Amino acid sequence: MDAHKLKLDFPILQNQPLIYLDTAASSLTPQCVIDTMNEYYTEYPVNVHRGVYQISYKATEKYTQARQTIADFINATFEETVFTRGASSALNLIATSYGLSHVQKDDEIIVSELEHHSHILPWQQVAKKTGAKLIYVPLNKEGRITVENFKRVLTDRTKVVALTYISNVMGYETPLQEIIPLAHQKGAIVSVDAAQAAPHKTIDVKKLNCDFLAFSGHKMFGPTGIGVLYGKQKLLDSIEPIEYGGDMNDNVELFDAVWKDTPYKFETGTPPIAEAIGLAEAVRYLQKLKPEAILAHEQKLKELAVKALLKLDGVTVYNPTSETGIINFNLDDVHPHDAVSFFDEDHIAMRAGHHCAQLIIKWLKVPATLRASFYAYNTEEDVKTFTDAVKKARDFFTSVGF
Amino acid sequence: MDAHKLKLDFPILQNQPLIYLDTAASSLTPQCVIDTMNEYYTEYPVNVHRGVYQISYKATEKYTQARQTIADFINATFEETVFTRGASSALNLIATSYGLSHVQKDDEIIVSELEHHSHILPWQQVAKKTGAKLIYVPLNKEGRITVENFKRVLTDRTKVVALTYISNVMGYETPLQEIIPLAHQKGAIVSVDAAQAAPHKTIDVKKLNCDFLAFSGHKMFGPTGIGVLYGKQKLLDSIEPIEYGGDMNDNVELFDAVWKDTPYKFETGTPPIAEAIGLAEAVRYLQKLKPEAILAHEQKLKELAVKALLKLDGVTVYNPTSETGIINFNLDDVHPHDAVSFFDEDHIAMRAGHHCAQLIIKWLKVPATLRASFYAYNTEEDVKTFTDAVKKARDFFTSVGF
Amino acid sequence: MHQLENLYRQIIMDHYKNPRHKGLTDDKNYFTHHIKNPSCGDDITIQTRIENQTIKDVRHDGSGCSICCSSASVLASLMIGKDIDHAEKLTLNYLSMIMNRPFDEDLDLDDAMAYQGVKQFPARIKCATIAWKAFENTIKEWSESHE
Amino acid sequence: MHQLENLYRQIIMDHYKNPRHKGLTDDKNYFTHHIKNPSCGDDITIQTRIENQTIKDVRHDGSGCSICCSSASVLASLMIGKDIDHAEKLTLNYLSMIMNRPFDEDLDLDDAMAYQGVKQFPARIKCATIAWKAFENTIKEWSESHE
Ligand SMILES: Cc1ncc(COP(=O)(O)O)c(C=O)c1O
Ligand SMILES: Cc1ncc(COP(=O)(O)O)c(C=O)c1O
Repeated sequence: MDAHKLKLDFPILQNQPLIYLDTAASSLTPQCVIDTMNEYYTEYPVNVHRGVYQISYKATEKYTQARQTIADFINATFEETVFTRGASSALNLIATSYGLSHVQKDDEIIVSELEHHSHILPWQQVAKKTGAKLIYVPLNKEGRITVENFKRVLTDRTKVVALTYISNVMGYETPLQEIIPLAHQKGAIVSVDAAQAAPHKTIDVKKLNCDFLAFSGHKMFGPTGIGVLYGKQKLLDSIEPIEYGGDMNDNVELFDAVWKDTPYKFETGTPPIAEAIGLAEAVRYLQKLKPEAILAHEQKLKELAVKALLKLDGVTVYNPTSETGIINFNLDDVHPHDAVSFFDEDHIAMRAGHHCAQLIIKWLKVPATLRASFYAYNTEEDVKTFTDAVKKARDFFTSVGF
Repeated sequence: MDAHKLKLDFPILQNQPLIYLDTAASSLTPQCVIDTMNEYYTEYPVNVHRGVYQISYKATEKYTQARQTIADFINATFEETVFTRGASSALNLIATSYGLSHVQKDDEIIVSELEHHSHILPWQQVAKKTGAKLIYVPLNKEGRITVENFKRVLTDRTKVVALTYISNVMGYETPLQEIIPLAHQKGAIVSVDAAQAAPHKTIDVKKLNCDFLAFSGHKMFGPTGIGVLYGKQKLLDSIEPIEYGGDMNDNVELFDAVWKDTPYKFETGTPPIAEAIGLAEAVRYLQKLKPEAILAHEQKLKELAVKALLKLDGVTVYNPTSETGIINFNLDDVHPHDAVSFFDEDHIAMRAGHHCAQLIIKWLKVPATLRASFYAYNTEEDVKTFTDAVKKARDFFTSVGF
Repeated sequence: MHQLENLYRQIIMDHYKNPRHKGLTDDKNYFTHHIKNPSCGDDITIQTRIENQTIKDVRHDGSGCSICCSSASVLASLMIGKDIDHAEKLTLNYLSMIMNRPFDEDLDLDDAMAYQGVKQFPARIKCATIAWKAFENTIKEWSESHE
Repeated sequence: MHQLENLYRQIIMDHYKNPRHKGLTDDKNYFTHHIKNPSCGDDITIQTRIENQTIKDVRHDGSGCSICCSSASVLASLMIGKDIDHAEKLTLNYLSMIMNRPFDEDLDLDDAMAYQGVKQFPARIKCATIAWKAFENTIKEWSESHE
């Protein structure tokens, strides 16, 4: 993978000097995805389904193919692939539809302090509403979920295991391949937050054998406004929709109605058409680059960067061993919001805060952190600019009295 | 308003011969809206909130301004304006959050057979789940909701009135200005489906004094993947979110969390950023054209068309008196899916089916209908092409034996 | 001439106006396959009785446009009496023809040939195939139960 | 010289490292105003005691970056002892300065002048204004209760 050549695919990297290290929040958008959505808006910008005229037929075909492309991408079927507003919406659908109807008082739901708010709060609500218990896998001293620790909290009462595939703060990968069969032995279902996995890993839901899985378009070269829920067919068949209305029903009577089959029963109203078509193009782009190659590339960059950072005094890296392109760190005694302005001046875009994952920030016992995340379009020069900037920032903040 | 000149703003109308009469499903997209979204994807395609670097700041500003633009458009405040996936999603939020917590057994919910599935099914579910009664306003013989008939079903038990502003099948406007105060006298709240109103009417939620209101971007020159929920501030303050996760909370603890204020508490996860910014541009475009001028224009076209259709034998128009640009009709004894192919051959795009409003189709006692809807970019020539095609279609289907 | 004349051939209109073998049965010896087309509302049920590798009867019912309803009638008329292997070949051939893929013009599709015009109307392909796909599923089910 | 030196002036760092008037009180005679900035997590509370049209005391607490925390300290130091009308003028003047709008350079903003550099950093304007907006709300509340 030639990251220098890749940069040419991203208009924003042509338009301005920018070292973009915030892909874990949103990836940049390649021209091909923009073009694909423009094609929709300029050549067939109409609604799908029920339109028997040609451009509506075309929109329906493109939209249908988009779902198949995305289903194939994770080795799911068309029926198992539901479009949502984003990963958050998909994760909520699982908790609200499956969770509220299957979890009972004193049942246990296993979660972790590595979860993004969008995977912890829906289950916190299920626990509150049903009287079930939220059980946290103890993290090891690096902050990881381990199989050993998972075994310590798994019981006959475990009904749901809701874990992230890759942490958006620590960049750790959860050993799901071992955890999922253990959970299944106890009869629990496993919900996987793959928002940080889909951009960097080939996800095979059949091999993983997870029950539900969710991810977002905007983190994997795709547009905003779309996400994906995967669910095993028999689970999706057995659970109820949580939104009702146009396009998700067959027959509507005054006091009753019948739903369509999955995936349609979960998708009321006009779908995110341009977004689905754009996401399919993003998937093709991602597949062309190969997720494994991207991951290897970003890991290499991350390791270079960590090595440089560890040499600096007054800089703390919280996840030096992470296996993805995320570095979570701080300049000692400098609030991350102060620090991030320094990087911004050097056109380095990074995130400061709790990254919608306050539990792990609290676990780290800091008020907030800086996060740099590398992706396919970052280069070794970017790493150098970044680590040089950290050094300069360290010196600067010390000099002004922090 | 010069509809001929206006056509130049719509790339699809430049790219191919097309008489587009399906705006009630989705409007076409003007170049300025496409450009605005492209600007996002090419110049600042990043996440909003918490990003302290410049392009994220820019994205946040643009996204925030977009909400203000849309709030101003309906005379609401920033806090009262919630972004959703679409009108369907917004209408479901009202029913699920407000409805399930405020409606009790034997309470009454007034709806109508003119409702789109997305406004009837959420309340049908509330009725089923709470034991409340769904009460249908009897339609008058034209199929309209009248103040008289509304009074006949309004009782002390009425807790919710859920009515469409403009019917997507009949094009009738509901006399909400009179109905809403009556409902309020009984202590009921009023939820308005404005999906078909926002594209053609200046909506003033303060003057209307409705409690909730919803509409979609893609029907008013905007993109797919976004809609708007309006709610009175004190109602939005008092109801609970239905999705939980990133960006909608302040403090997150292991077993508890605190929500942000409205509108944020209803918007978990990465929002539809490009879509919100695109919708704001659509609103500016709409305001420049003036909704009143659009409505006058489409009414004029519709009347021309109806006059011509009424002269034809074997054509039934179901809503000759409608006050908007929608014509709902059939060629007698020809299934609308057959008919619509004829129009497609002449590059006339129209819809055939039940238009996600089966109740009014059943009320009309037909299996399905054809719907032609006029909008700002349609011309008198379009009307002529359309009515000539109806005549030719009538002759054709008769000749082949229908 | 309007393009659409290629679609509404006389044979099709005849089967639409006078459907053959219409109406469902409760007989448990029939395979029943039901397909809905969520994108246009067509809804067709095909029932088939197979004995000794032979299609003994085909019944149909449902709602939809002329292309959809007539094609169920044409399908039933064509298939009754056919050997199952031959029926399968005819089905695949018909589907290929409609979807504008290479097909064997020598296989006798009889009245079903009238649907050749559909390929010019991509938006209507589903209308012309829904009954046949239901029938295809029947054959698949039968084959699986006879392996 | 790095642009950022315009931001982190000595006075600002001094108030950040040694905040004046910090810590909240339970005294019911104080107006309390709390502002959170959902977009960056800053969270500041300003408490004010007003007697005879005069700002008698200002207290503050909260969490955030150096700009946010120090500006609360600067605000408190500046306002204590000021007549309420003057305090309002100072507040509006400060907000105009930060937001890069015309402002009266002759009004003595004292240490608060050090925040002039913020206008070059649009993403940090909120940090520098959050405490002042809470104080502005206090004055508004006071004015409304004294009309
Ligand atoms: C009256 C009415 N209400 C609600 C909707 C649903 O809007 P959406 O499909 O954008 O969610 C529509 C559009 O289909 C409509 O016409
Ligand atoms: C691990 C993880 N889960 C869930 C989400 C939520 O995704 P979205 O904001 O697109 O709904 C994110 C992104 O913010 C994430 O990083």
